[in-house]
Amino acid sequence: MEYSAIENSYFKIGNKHKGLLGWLTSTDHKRIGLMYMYAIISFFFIGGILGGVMRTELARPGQDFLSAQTYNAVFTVHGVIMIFLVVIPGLAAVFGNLFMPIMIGARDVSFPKLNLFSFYIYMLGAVLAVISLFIGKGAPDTGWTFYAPYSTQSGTNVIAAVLAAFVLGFSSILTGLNFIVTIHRLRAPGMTWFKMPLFPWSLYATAWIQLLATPIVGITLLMLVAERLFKIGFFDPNLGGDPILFQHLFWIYSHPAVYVMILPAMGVITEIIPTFAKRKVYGYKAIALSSVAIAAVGYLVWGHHMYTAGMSGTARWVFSFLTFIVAVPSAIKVFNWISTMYKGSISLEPPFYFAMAFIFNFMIGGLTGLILGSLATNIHVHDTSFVVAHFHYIVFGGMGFAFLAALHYWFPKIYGRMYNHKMANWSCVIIFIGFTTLYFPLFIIGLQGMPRRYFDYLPQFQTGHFISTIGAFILGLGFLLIFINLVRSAKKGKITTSNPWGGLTLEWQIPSPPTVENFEEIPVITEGPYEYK
Amino acid sequence: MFGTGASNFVEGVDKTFFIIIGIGALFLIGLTMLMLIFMIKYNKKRHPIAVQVKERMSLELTWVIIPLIIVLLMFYYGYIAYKPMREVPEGALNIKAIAKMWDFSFEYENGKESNTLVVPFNKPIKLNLFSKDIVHSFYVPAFRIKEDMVPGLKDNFMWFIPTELGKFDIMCAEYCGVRHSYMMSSVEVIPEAEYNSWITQIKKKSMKEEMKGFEILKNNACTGCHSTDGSKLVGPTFKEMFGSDVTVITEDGKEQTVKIDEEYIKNSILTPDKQVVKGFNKGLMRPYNEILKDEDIKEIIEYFKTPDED
Amino acid sequence: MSNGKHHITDYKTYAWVLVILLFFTALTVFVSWFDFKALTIAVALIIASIKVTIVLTYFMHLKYDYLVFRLMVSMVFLLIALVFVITFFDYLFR
Amino acid sequence: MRQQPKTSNQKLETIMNHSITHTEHRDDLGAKMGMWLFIFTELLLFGGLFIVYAVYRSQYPDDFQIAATQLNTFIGTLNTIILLVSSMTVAMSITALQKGNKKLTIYLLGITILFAIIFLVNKYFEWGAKFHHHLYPGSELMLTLKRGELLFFSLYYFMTGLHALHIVVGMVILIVVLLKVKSGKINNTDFVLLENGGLYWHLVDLIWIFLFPLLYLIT
Ligand code: HEA
Ligand code: HEA
Ligand code: HEC
Ligand code: CUA
Ligand SMILES: [Cu+2]
Repeated sequence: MEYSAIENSYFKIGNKHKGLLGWLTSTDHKRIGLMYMYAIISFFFIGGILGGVMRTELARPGQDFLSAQTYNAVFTVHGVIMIFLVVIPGLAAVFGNLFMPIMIGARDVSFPKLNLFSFYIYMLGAVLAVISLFIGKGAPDTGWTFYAPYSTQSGTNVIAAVLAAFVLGFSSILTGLNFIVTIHRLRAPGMTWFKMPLFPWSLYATAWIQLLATPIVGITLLMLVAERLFKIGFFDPNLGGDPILFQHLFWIYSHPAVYVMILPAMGVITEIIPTFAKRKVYGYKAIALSSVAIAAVGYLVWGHHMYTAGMSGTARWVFSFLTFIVAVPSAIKVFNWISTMYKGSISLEPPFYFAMAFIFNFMIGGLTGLILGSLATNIHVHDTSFVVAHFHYIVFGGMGFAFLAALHYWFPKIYGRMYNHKMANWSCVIIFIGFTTLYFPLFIIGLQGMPRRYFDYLPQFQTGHFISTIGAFILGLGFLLIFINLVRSAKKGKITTSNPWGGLTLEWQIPSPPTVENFEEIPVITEGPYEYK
Repeated sequence: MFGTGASNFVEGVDKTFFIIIGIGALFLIGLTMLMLIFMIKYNKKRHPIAVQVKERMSLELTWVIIPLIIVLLMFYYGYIAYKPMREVPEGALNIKAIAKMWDFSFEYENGKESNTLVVPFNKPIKLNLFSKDIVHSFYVPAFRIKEDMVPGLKDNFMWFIPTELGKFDIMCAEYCGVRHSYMMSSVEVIPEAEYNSWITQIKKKSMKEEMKGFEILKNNACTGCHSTDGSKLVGPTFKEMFGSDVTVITEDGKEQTVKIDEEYIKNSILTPDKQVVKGFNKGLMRPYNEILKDEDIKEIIEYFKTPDED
Repeated sequence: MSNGKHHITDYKTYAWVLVILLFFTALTVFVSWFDFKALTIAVALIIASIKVTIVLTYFMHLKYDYLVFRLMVSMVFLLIALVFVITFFDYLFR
Repeated sequence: MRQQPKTSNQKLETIMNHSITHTEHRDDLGAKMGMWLFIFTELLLFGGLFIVYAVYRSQYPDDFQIAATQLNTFIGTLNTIILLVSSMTVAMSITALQKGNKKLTIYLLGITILFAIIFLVNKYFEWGAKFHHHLYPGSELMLTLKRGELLFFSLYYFMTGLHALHIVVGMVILIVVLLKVKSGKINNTDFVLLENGGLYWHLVDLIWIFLFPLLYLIT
């Protein structure tokens, strides 16, 4: 690839090795970030195609081209890939690695070798996940939640999938650890906590969750493996255990994990809006601290996935109460984003459109989250396609759109080249339409009682399912468009200036693509990050 | 929007829905409008120079406090509508609901068993929930009720008063393996008089169904995958199986035709994957070597050997 | 960049700390011979917590290290405690 | 900040060389913070297990009591003492190094590692005795036990097993540290590795301090 703009860019110079080896052994945070990006996008496509397969099967009631067993394996693998391989590392590992050190004025993360090591652990986890598809008795069929005791009994490759999740957890922990130390230790002189841009802030909160929540799922999955291999009973009632305890432990991690997905996404949006509205972000401190608040309270609400699981009545209302409390800091962020646009001077570029789509989808996802959080209504819609719609809205409509926004925002910085704006805008529109057609009907059939993880369904749900399947194909088309646009532009796009959007954070003050060292001299910070005049 | 409603909980639940969706829609529409207006009004072309608006503490506090009040309100309504679901009135009719892979069965206090839930109109019904194997969930959309059926969990229950006559779907709402989506049944709400006569008619079991082997097959949920009436489920039917010929695929992938005898059945139960019946998937039936004792298997074989009466 | 504070703890302090820890070990074994009913676990855990605090403060140098570390450690223990409490909202009220 | 001018080849060279080394700058406090964060993850790992323990003990207090009588309090106490003493020796080794006494440092680290080995040997005999009595996961005897007793033994094996694994890891770390002290890589101006190794060893001790009364001292 030819990146003639900058001679000593990180594309050209890695370490003592050249070419591919230079990439694979590089400890440069930018190169590692980019490797994550390529890996994650590939897994996203695999997971997405599995999603398309499910939708095709669900277009009509009855068996079409998958067997029930295959369908179950498909949604399990789809869930595992999307959650553990795509959205949890997603923004933090890709854009966090690429830009967080630059944004705080550092040359790299605190432990560059560890950073590379996390990447390889990630790949090892990915390989294990893929292996689980092919060896032994077939792909796992437990759902991504691995609920015991089904998961202790199912004859399929549960162990491989569980170990994959365990290994991926390790990678996530190490990334989090690295980021916390980096943010504590390597901020440029003069950059106090409240002069730090908000994307690093959100990564800081995220990193704490990664660090403190992941071990719990680690130990839980280990217990599951021990139960399967050595008959050490923890969860299987035949061996004395309590299945509900597994659910507790699983969600103690997996609920905070949803904030691992969304917090960096919120951080990205908080970077994009001020840049395109040319306004200082409204309520800087409120946004920064609400990230921390979400992380802290979000740790304690896991039971809202278990209202019908047989918990005590007391636990049910306690969890419902806490769940509603977490909604408040999210609301604060939405309000602050919108007020940042007030009286700004908004340039409508592709990243901004994606950001707007994010806010819209996130609001729908979040507000339907409130329906799920309320005890009475959750009883009805729990484990129906209403939940499926909720989390796709918030995970894909939220985190996914934020990823696309980030990609379009930082693309010129990463490659030093610009993509075709018109095509980017069109793909945004198509993806938005496809997305809405795909998931909105699922809310409605969910309210009517369509359970999730159903390979087959009663005829009254057909219309909703059919419309939804059409949406999946429109969505696929949109992705194809984005893909073509970006791949072509990375190689042949117009060479850009170092700061095409007029951003004020540090990454825009250095050449595109950045040099290996990021900064010739470490900058001294005197102003806040968004001081538009 | 929610389909039919046919129990005493429908009103509370649906009301909570409307409150939360209503408030949510207001916010969604309001904020979206704002976003669009700002995008147009403060567009660079129309508004070339941004005005740096000063932050105001009072505004910030407003949008902490108002949402806080709103969510507490939502919590309150959800709680109020939910609370009665855990408070069973005196004198409710007790019925045992048992789930296993992959069917529901119901046992009435007088010993009557049924595969569909038949209940009298307008009477409080308490279901005591049990599971024989893994977690299932009892879901009746029309009644707005759902509760997991957890193996080993004591005192697990749900209750309701049916407020409409008719037949309503029961679905399993916790993923439980291959036939999860077919694990359905129905609630039949009938007038009390009809119910009283229904409950007293206890169908006499056929001779074969009285056998101990059949009991074992039911208790271990074999009948979830194997029918006794000739229909094909996840596994081959048990009907007239004994003594017939079957084509199996051995572990090394070869096809073989074998006669179903005592030895074969025993092996099929203990190591099902050694010889897989052609046309069926391997890995579905798990080895029962730790679950069934030798005597059990003998009883099962005894049952298979017995010819059908009719 | 600073490379941290360096406080040198002398051998005697460590020796004393060990003596105290051994004392508490003996104490916890000793009290386990008595039955305090529901409080038995509480007593055992209180003694264990004292021991852990001592190890953290002296052996692990928290006493002489930066405030951040102390804050972080207390946060983590607080979090674990909260998770316990919330889990028991389920198990105590079933 | 200014736009960076194009660099000559010579400058490129220096940047390249620099880029290999710039990441190696020393930040002891950062390294220590990293170690602490790692310790937190370990605490939560065991924290999850303690939740399981707490739940089952609260549900089956009597079964736990009966089952716990099978454990050997003497070995438990002995191992507690071993860990406490070894914790002290690691801590002292830092003092020794700070005072420039390399030989004493090595000596103290050696003792610590020796204690670790003794701990494992004790554990071996302890587990061995149980296996001898057919009390191990999946054994026939285990399956005849009451629910709570079964859970107790499951937890006992899993928790002490995982802890023993940590002992082994700690031992390996300390051996590496010892070798580095020997070669002079760790010295009285640069000893954060020794401190971090020590921290890890204390963590192993911390966990045992809870395990001991919870498993061995239920009466
Ligand atoms: C990125 C991931 C993500 C995020 C951020 C969230 C955010 C939220 N989630 Fe979601 N959730 C998932 C991912 C996520 N969720 C997943 C993957 C599942 C399913 C797992 C499975 O079973 O497979 C799930 C399931 C799930 C359930 C369990 C459903 C069930 O199985 O029964 C519940 C129940 O309470 C819930 C609630 C919430 C709430 C209240 C929020 C809140 O944080 C939302 C806060 C946001 C807002 C409130 C909107 C913005 C604010 C405004 C527009 C202002 C106006 C607002 C007010 C006045 C309050 N979620
Ligand atoms: C990041 C998270 C994420 C994302 C992005 C998606 C994306 C998609 N998911 Fe999702 N999904 C989950 C996470 C995610 N999912 C989880 C956690 C579950 C729960 C699993 C469980 O129950 O255990 C789930 C469950 C789930 C179900 C419910 C299964 C059930 O309960 O029975 C369905 C069904 O429709 C579905 C469909 C889809 C579709 C169509 C997409 C699409 O949006 C994908 C779009 C992407 C592409 C299409 C690929 C890129 C495009 C191309 C390469 C172009 C060519 C392709 C075509 C033309 C098809 N998913
Ligand atoms: C999860 C579903 C499932 C359950 C539960 C199940 N089986 Fe099966 N069974 C199968 C499948 C699938 C096959 C065909 C593949 C094979 O031979 O392994 C099969 C095959 C058999 C066969 C051979 C049938 C023939 O026609 O050759 C016998 C006998 C049998 N099962 C007995 C039992 C008994 C007894 C139980 C309960 C104790 C049981 N099964 C529980 C799925 C199941
Ligand atoms: Cu039973 Cu799903
Ligand atoms: Cu959640």
